[in-house]
Amino acid sequence: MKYRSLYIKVISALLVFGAWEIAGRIPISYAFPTFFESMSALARMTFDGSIFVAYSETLKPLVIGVAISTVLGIGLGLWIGLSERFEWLFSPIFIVMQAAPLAALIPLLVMAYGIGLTSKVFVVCIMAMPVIVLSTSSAVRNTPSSMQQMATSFLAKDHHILLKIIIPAASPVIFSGLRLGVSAGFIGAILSELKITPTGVGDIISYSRSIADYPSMYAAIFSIILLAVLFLNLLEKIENLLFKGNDRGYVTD
Amino acid sequence: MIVDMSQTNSDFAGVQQPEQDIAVSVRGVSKNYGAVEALKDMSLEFPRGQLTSLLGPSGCGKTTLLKIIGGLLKPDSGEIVVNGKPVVGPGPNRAFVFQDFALLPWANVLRNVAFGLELRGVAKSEREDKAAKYIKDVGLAGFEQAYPHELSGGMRQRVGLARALSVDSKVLLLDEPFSAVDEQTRRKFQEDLLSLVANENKTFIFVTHSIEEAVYVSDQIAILLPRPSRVSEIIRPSSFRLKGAENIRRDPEYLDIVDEIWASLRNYVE
Amino acid sequence: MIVDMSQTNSDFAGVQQPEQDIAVSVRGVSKNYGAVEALKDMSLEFPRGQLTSLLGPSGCGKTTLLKIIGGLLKPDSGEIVVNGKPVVGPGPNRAFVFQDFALLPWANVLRNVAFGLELRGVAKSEREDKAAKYIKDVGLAGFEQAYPHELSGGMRQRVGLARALSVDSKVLLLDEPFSAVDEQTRRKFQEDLLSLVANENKTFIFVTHSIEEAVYVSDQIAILLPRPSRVSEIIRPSSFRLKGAENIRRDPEYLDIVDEIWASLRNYVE
Amino acid sequence: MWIRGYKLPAMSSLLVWGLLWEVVGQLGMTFFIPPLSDVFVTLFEIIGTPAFLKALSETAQAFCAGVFFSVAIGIPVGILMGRSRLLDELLLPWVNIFVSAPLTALVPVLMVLFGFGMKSIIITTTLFGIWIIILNTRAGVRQINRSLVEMATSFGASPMDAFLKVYFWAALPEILGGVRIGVIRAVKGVIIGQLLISIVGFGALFELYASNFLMSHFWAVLIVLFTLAFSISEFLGYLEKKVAYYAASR
Amino acid sequence: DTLKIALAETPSDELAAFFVALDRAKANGLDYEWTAFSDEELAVQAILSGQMDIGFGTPYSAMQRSKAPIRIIFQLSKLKFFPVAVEEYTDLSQLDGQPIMLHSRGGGTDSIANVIEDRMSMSFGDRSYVPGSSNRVVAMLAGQADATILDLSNKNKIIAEAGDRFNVLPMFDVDASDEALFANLDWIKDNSEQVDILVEALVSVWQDMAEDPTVISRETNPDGPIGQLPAEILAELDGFYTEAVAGGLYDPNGGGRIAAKADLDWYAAAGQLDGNPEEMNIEDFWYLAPLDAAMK
Ligand SMILES: Nc1ncnc2c1ncn2[C@@H]1O[C@H](COP(=O)(O)OP(=O)(O)OP(=O)(O)O)[C@@H](O)[C@H]1O
Ligand SMILES: Nc1ncnc2c1ncn2[C@@H]1O[C@H](COP(=O)(O)OP(=O)(O)OP(=O)(O)O)[C@@H](O)[C@H]1O
Ligand SMILES: [Mg+2]
Ligand SMILES: [Mg+2]
Repeated sequence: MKYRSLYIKVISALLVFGAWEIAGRIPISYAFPTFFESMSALARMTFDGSIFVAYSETLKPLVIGVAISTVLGIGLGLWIGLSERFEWLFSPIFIVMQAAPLAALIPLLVMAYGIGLTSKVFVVCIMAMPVIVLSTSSAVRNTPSSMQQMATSFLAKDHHILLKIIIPAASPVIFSGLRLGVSAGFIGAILSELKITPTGVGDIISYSRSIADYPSMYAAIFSIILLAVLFLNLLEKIENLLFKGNDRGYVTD
Repeated sequence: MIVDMSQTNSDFAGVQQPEQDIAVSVRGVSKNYGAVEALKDMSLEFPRGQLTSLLGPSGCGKTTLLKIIGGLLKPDSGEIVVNGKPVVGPGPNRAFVFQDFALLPWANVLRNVAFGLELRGVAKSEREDKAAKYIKDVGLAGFEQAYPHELSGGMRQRVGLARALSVDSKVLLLDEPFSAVDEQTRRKFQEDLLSLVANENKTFIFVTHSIEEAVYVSDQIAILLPRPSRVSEIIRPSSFRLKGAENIRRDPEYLDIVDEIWASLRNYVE
Repeated sequence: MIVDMSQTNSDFAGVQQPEQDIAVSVRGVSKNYGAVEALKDMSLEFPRGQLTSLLGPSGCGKTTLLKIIGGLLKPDSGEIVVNGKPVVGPGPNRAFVFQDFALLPWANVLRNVAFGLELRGVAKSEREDKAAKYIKDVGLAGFEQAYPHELSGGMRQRVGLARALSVDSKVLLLDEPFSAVDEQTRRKFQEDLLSLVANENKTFIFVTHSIEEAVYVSDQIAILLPRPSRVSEIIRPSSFRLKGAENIRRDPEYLDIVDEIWASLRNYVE
Repeated sequence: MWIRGYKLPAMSSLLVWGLLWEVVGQLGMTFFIPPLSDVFVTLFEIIGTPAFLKALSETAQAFCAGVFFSVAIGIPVGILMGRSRLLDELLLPWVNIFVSAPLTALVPVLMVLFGFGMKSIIITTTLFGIWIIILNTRAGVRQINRSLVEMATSFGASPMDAFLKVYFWAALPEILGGVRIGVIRAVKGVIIGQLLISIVGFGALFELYASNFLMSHFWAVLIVLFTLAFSISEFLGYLEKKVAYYAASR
Repeated sequence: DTLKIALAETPSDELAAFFVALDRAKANGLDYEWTAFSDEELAVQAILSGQMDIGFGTPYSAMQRSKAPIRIIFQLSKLKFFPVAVEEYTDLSQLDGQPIMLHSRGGGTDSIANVIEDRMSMSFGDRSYVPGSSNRVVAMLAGQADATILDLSNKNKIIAEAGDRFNVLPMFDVDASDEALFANLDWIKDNSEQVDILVEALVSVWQDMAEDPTVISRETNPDGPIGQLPAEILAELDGFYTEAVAGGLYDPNGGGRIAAKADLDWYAAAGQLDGNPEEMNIEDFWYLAPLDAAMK
């Protein structure tokens, strides 16, 4: 059953898209286009190249922000997980960042960083970083102690224990935080384009919405989701590659 | 055959031979876990180039003692001296085989075995060559790429053993290293240990529950009392090796000494 | 003393006594893990009210066989019949002692021991009384409230043993149940097992690496070939128990049979 | 954090940050950040007003319901996904999709399906909280020591027993970590729901205060929210510490 | 049936007059409830999907593109926007070639900018978009931009906050609608009684307000959504309405045909409507019966 998982994916996709098409045809709302209308809008945007232009704009803050959040987030998360002092001082910041309604804070960001790339990168970071930091730090605390002891007995230095024991042991949870962080980063990038300055894909969404071109709006949203899902799958591949033995399969197998 | 017996721990200091070269000495070590007294004022010396077995009831504190010697636990009082220097933590002169194996679940056999070398900064190709050799020695050739969860209990134990042997330390702390392997393999490993003792002057501290094994491989056997643990006797069954593993099972001297240990162990159980 | 020997697996069907009551029978079972062939067309019968030991090299598939009998793994082919019914999954008629203990780290000793009963829906006070009794039997009185990570290796093993005994199943599957306990305790447990066999007509399937232990406690010993595992011989060393544990060590008959097993085990290793 | 043998309460570091805020506010660097003391004065002024109490109850209701659904759905789904290949293959793509869908964009669809009332806000809150709970639970379950599962099965555990007595507990450290983050995210979710769907509750207050530049009002409401997020997070952190004794020895 | 009103923003000073009208309508037997949405598009979608009855906004493109028969019934306010620039600019023509900050592509401010370019035969430089008037105020205050277009209340705020740094540039009058009430035609016909009561109340308030702007603050229900606003905001109600009435923000006649015609011209020029405004039929966008009835 080599292709089983592919079949399952295709079937469930067909079901959902079918439901979408039907819902669009009823229609459940005049603002809800059918699947085919949306896909033809997507095809149109792909062929006239406008979607690529938009993404070249959107991906800039996204990539920068996600890269910063990943590196800084995992680093800070490790530090918070390891040092009680650091946790005491800094975990409130991330809880605040995580809980703060970003939309309400955007004026502050605009004030401080203007309406350019910096603000957008900032939004992406604010969205992506806290989950990464908090997951990493909680995972670090659950590292099996017998393995730490083993490494110590084989003369592991602190950085060895960190890199070779704590990170691999914590990796499943770090990666689940990372997934959420990266997707939050996607959302942040779009949000910043909707709320700070409409450029790129956010512009397509808000413009087609304001001219009631709903198929284009849904097509743009669909393309973001598609991109994010592809990216998350890539992330999962990386996880499986880096920490192969951590994948012990499913209990039902 | 020499059998020294020092009935109590306080006598013990008197019988030690000063001319002997002591690799590890345990001096008045106590250790409590909360209300549980694991070790109480324990003193014991491990001569260099010899194999010392620790025999004692389950839960008496053998693992605790080994971990203290290994520098993984701090004693509540007392000290450990290795090669004349007090122990403050783990060191390259000691390698550990863990009772619960302590393998990295995310690493395959090759990486697990090479892990000790990896931590010492040995280059990848070199450490993998070395690891491959030890994997073969413990009979796991062909399983280099397997992950711990794909191995049987005994195979996991052998991975832990190979890891400790590969770092080539002078003192080896073995916590029930053969408990899950079959007799045949165990016999081979015993021979390997003995040849390491004889040819490379390594010092072994060895926990086992098999009296026969202890008698066969040990230069000295320390018999521990149950919790709180102290040394009750030291026995030196030093000449069986020469007779060969095949023959000793029916050797009356061997059987006598097993009975003797058996008798002194059972004394306090119940 | 009776020693039956059936040289090969194919002969085996012929030697079984039809009048004997068979509790568990393994019929042509094969199991592969990916490319690793663990069991290959294995057939074996376990008479009711007897203790059968499985002896074989580490990694040959003993645990795999036990898990298949326990209904925890599905064989690739063949079937298991318990009390005349084919096994499709775990059942209350079989209890398991796991090689790696499988204790719940978040539960204390009392709850761990009572866990089998808890899953069978026994009321709290009743199951805790029962668990307390078995905890005492395995020598852990006083540790009821301790958590697994506060126990020594041997103590953990005894918790797993107490849990399996407390559910009072007719068939017990014991995977190296005494590997981490001291000789004295092991001897006591062996006596306990034997009295369960004698008085309660329980059927034991017992994995061990100690030939001496197998010879002492077993009604029949199945010697397994290395991977892919089949039964190479069945040995029935049935009369040593009567002689008493104390005396058999020097008994020449005992020594002969140990040597015999040893010889046949070593045949194929290397 | 310990100072001279005294354990400082976890939130005490907020005092440090609060002090920093006060200083920045007093310096008058920007009208956006009024001194913390002003914010507190405003907070006490508005805290008893009917508008505030109404917003509080609307927000609390939506939040509690949203958290309840994220936990009650997220944990079982996460466990099932970590346990069964079929379910994982079926659900993971959709989890990934929902995780990555910009919620702001999903909201119109939600509104179409569920209307503008409480229901849509609760769903938005749930959508914020649930994914990390599912993902963390799944990660926790996949790390479970297989022997524990086999042990429970061998003693005849029913699927429900296995669920409640083994999977849940074995993955509990990860689950709690996930719930903690999920709940904090839900605080944000409920506000965003209130801002995007229909402007009610604290969302309405934020909108009103921000658009009228009533900065100390704005921060006062934000402080109420942060306090909420903190106390929940600290409570869950306390639970996490309770399971720490076995988390590292699984 | 309860009338469900979709507001495009949370109740604030600008909506005080509308709520006064609602109170009067209630006295005449209208049963209503309102929901505030974060922006006009959401309110439009709510009407399109039938979950709300009457919405706020100027949904011309939705009317043209979607299959739903949406009609405007009352003009609430005119497009009164104020170009604001840093003090070195005193006249619109000076902004030729200068960058400007607007709300969104295709939005109201964008169309104003288009029309300004048209009438003054000039062209702005780069247009950057910052949604939300208050965000644009912040960006101006922080020196992120030199020129923008603001609504009345945000213009007042920026001048109050830093009047010395910014100028309000004079601009021509516009009759087109900024906010209007709209609904689905089928629904309007089914509920003409309710619609009539509401429009009548609106007309009466709008006319009273034209005579005396303080009527709003006097008639505001202290327990209603406006009465509950912070005192800081309530204190400015009279000032706001006096200035708004003086500035012609509110048409006492509810817009009607004049406004409809102006809207078509304006939104076609602004790019929200496709086609020639001369050829468009007012009846496709407005439903005038209730207003006509109220004006009698
Ligand atoms: N982390 C711990 N916390 C509390 N008590 C502990 C801890 N580790 C060990 N103990 C207790 O210390 C005693 C000695 O344990 P230790 O593991 O040293 O025994 P051992 O001699 O190695 O036993 P075994 O032969 O069964 O492995 C036991 O009674 C055990 O309960
Ligand atoms: N989950 C698994 N995945 C892949 N291979 C496995 C798995 N479990 C066991 N094996 C392989 O099956 C073979 C038999 O394993 P098993 O655990 O049954 O051995 P055993 O006889 O119990 O050995 P031991 O005496 O060492 O416990 C081993 O070679 C092992 O590598
Ligand atoms: Mg031990
Ligand atoms: Mg096994």
